[in-house]
Amino acid sequence: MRKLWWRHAALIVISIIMLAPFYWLLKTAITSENIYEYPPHLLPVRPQLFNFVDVWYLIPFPRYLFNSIVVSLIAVAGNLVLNAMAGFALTLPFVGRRSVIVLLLSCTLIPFQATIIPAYLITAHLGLLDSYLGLALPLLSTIVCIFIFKASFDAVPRSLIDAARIDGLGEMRILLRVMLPLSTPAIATNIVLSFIWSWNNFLWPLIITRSQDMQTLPLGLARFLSYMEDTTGALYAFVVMVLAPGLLVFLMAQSAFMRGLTTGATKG
Amino acid sequence: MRWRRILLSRFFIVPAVLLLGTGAWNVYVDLHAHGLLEGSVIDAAGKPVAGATVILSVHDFVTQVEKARTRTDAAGRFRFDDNPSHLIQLQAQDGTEASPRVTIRLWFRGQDRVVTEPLRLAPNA
Amino acid sequence: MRSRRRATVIACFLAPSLLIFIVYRILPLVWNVVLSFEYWSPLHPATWAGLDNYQEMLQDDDVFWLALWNTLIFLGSQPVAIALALGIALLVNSDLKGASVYRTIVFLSYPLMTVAVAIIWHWMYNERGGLINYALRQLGIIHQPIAFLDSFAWALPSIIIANTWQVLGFFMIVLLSGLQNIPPHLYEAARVDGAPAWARFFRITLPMLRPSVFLCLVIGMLNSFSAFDLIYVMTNGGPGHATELLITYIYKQGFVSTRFDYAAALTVAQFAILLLLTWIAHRAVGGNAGAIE
Amino acid sequence: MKRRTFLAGTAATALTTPAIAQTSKKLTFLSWNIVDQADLFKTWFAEFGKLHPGVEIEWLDKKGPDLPPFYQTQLAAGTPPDVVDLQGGIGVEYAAQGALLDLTPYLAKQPDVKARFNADYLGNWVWEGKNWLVPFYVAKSLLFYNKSLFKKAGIEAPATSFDELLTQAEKIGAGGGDQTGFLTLNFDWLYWALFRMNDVELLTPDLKQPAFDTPKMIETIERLAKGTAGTAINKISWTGRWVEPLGAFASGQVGMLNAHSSAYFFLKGQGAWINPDTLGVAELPGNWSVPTLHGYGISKGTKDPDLAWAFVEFCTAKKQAQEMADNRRILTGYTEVDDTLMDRIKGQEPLAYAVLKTQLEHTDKLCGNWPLPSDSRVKDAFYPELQNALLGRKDAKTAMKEASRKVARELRRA
Repeated sequence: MRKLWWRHAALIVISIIMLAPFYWLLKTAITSENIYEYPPHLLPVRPQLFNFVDVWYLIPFPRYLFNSIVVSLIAVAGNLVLNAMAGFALTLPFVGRRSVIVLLLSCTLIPFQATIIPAYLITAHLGLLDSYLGLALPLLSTIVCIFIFKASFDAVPRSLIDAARIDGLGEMRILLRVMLPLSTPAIATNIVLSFIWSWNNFLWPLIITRSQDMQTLPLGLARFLSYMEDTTGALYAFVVMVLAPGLLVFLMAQSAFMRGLTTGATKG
Repeated sequence: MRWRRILLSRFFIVPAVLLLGTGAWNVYVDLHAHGLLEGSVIDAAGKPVAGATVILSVHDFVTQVEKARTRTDAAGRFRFDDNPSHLIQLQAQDGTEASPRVTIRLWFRGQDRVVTEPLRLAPNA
Repeated sequence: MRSRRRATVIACFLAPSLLIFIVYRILPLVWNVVLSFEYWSPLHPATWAGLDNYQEMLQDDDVFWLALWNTLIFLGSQPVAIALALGIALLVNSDLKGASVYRTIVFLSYPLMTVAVAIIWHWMYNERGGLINYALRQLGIIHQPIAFLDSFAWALPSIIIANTWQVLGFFMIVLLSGLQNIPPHLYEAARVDGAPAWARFFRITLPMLRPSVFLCLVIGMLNSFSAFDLIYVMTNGGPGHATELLITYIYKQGFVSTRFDYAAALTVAQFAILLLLTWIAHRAVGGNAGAIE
Repeated sequence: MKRRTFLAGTAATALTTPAIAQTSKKLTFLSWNIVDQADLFKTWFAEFGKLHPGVEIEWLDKKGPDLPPFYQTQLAAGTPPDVVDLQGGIGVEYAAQGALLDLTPYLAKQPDVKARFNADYLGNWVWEGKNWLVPFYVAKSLLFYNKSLFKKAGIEAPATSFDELLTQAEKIGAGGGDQTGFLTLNFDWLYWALFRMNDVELLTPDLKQPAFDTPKMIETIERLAKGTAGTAINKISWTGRWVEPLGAFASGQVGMLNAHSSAYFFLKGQGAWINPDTLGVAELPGNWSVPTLHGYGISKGTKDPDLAWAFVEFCTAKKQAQEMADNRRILTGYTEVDDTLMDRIKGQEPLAYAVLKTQLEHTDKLCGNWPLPSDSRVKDAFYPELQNALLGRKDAKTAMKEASRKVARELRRA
């Protein structure tokens, strides 16, 4: 059993490296020491929670949080519906299937930063400026998530699908009744990934939102960063408040998410 | 039976607890946010000072704005009832003597607070 | 008649997603391609420029070559991150007590907002009060603090380490799901033949992980775009152009120097290079893009 | 903002209604990172609404690096904000692109408005003989110095020449520990006074050709590079942006700092040691300084230029300028308002008074503010090469030859 001890040691070291930034973030958020002094203190000095109060009143945090939640919910809903349908369509043989796959793969290589002006012009044309739908539209479907669905649909045994077809189920009902119940892990992965990517989106909301009360959390953070360039506790308190909701959702869903990704689509 | 499983699942309990906590906190804030602020002024020897002016200034990240002034009563006590902020500074002045600026941090705007530590006047250095 | 009905069903299943990609990815790419052959700024009519933008990019602009080189170094660091993640995945992929706790800890950094990660690491690399300088000095590895983000040698590696810290968890998860899809009987057969651990690894584990590795490589390429926020907040191009990636250079040429035509040419160049790299990675992994696990 | 808005917000969700309400007339005002004055702006908008019934003001605020992308995208979409707050070089750049409205006729029609402003600061945004922006927040570079380090190194007064500046920096730098003598900000040409005091010119008077590749420039760079290699000049001068250089000076280990007056409030927050006895303030040798000004401009694409001008005139009027000056402790370029602000803070904050006083003197010796249509491109072509030379990664001669070639190409293309 010597191997076990060695494995635990390695994993503990890795965990420390991964958790050190979180600890430092929390420590600086509860003490507003000027982190320019050398040597930095490993343990918090005179901890107090007033930084959070200052931040709460300076930046309309509830409004930003609410906007971020609404946009993320739209994005997650959109992703589930569109990715499932596209993933299922890609499992069916049709002419030009490979070229659609290559097209989708090459779409991932187009950087968002280079598409801002045309994307803005199109959204303005649709009249969705400064609105939740306008914010969520580019995020409604993600290519990586489509392939995650496609992989788990490929693993569904053909016999089940053929049986359903013989019973006369339409394609949509096959997707809903046969495919999706068997790939809950892929669903969990889709939910978490699309939530993460829409929650962290920074550049698109910056360009498309006009009024103060349509801003999302990343914009609030970027605004705070510039407004409070120095590194006292207030900036870090705000970083903690921005990260907490995302981490909370992830920690709650992580067992399903982990099970989803790690137990593979189906056995055998 | 399905409802019981959902009610006990994490996805219901955690948001419910959060909402309950926010609601309770809001009620507590409404009951205690009248902006009352009381304290006392003493001189270098520790005797209460009557008629000293006390300045309340609101401390923002960038600027510092004086919001209100009051005078202490015969027993050297002063009272503000319109404190608008959560981060304020108090300073007592009596003729040439002045006390150091005391920073007071509150948990929410206008929290009623009795400042236990009196403002001690010191000869203006 | 049945196949035509099926074709319409497939079409309307694919339509919404494809519509989103066409409107928000392909049309802008076409816009960029057209623009890269013109002189244009927001208030002036576009005039034909032929290959001037490309000619300037290839011959006149040494920052383009530096940004390209930095981008390739950045993309080169992704396989290192994937190898690290594979190591961790192997460690965690056992019936160890607490394995799921370790998995969550390693993955915890991925859902974070890149702007927040940049703020944390921007401070950790600080010369005076930063944690990394403090740790290195306590361990006696260095005596004088290193200004990581201000030195031409250390700036890009620092950005790469911060990016690796964030994406390591996601690579680990993807590889873990690949590992667990390998049917156990293959291992029994190899163990029966007396193959040592490393032979099992190279002859069974690695070949079976090909689809997961390819997915990680594609994600790695995407990371060079999400690194924009990291660089924008941490070094904004770094000392001189030391941490200028193509993506940050495109943003600067477009919005800071208001040269959208030149930025379009850079975008087309970047798209072509990444397409080539994806094709090479696809070939290296034993070309079958469809079988992505 | 009552706390309960969070709960009320979750109930009333308007999912897709665009927030731009259609009223009779709407004026859009885009400000540059002035979100801390939200309350002040609300009172201004209400007051302006009374003067011009039926006008609704939409206020947008973007922070520094984010304003150009937002404004350029709006320009491309043909919906630029009517009034925009621009800074330094960007003002002339957007004017040269034809994005801004020429304000000369408006200023000519109302000489009283033109007389408000300090002529040098107003002249900062003159391009092809026309005025494009009116200042409302002025700052220029000055020399902060650490009096205790000066005393320790036996220096009585700040330097009055470039040579004296370097020798003082060397003396302080030799003070041991990780002490360094001199430090400067490097964005927006803020360091240019160092070269201007050595009679180095960036461009020819007609702004068409580079004119900096001279033996005098090479010598200045070599002396600065020698100082940077040692401890006379802190390396962060050439690589830091805002937090690093000012944080280093605030830690008390740097003798002198070349920065503009808004850096003072950051230093006061960071450095506990800063008080009138420990922080000295002076002009740079030769009284040269680089301005960083904020001004109001009007987008040419505005639907109602007269209304936009009325708003600009309203915002720079005496009452409003005074309120902005008092709230943010800044100088507005409106000579009368600045004098009253100075009198008020003379008693309250002697140090802030000393800092702001330098901003009103020697405004005839401004440098580093050439009206260039391609200011950011020239800066991007010049500075990396200068930085390489100053950090000793390239010798000064080749660096300046390369910079000269690149700057010439940018000027030709503009």
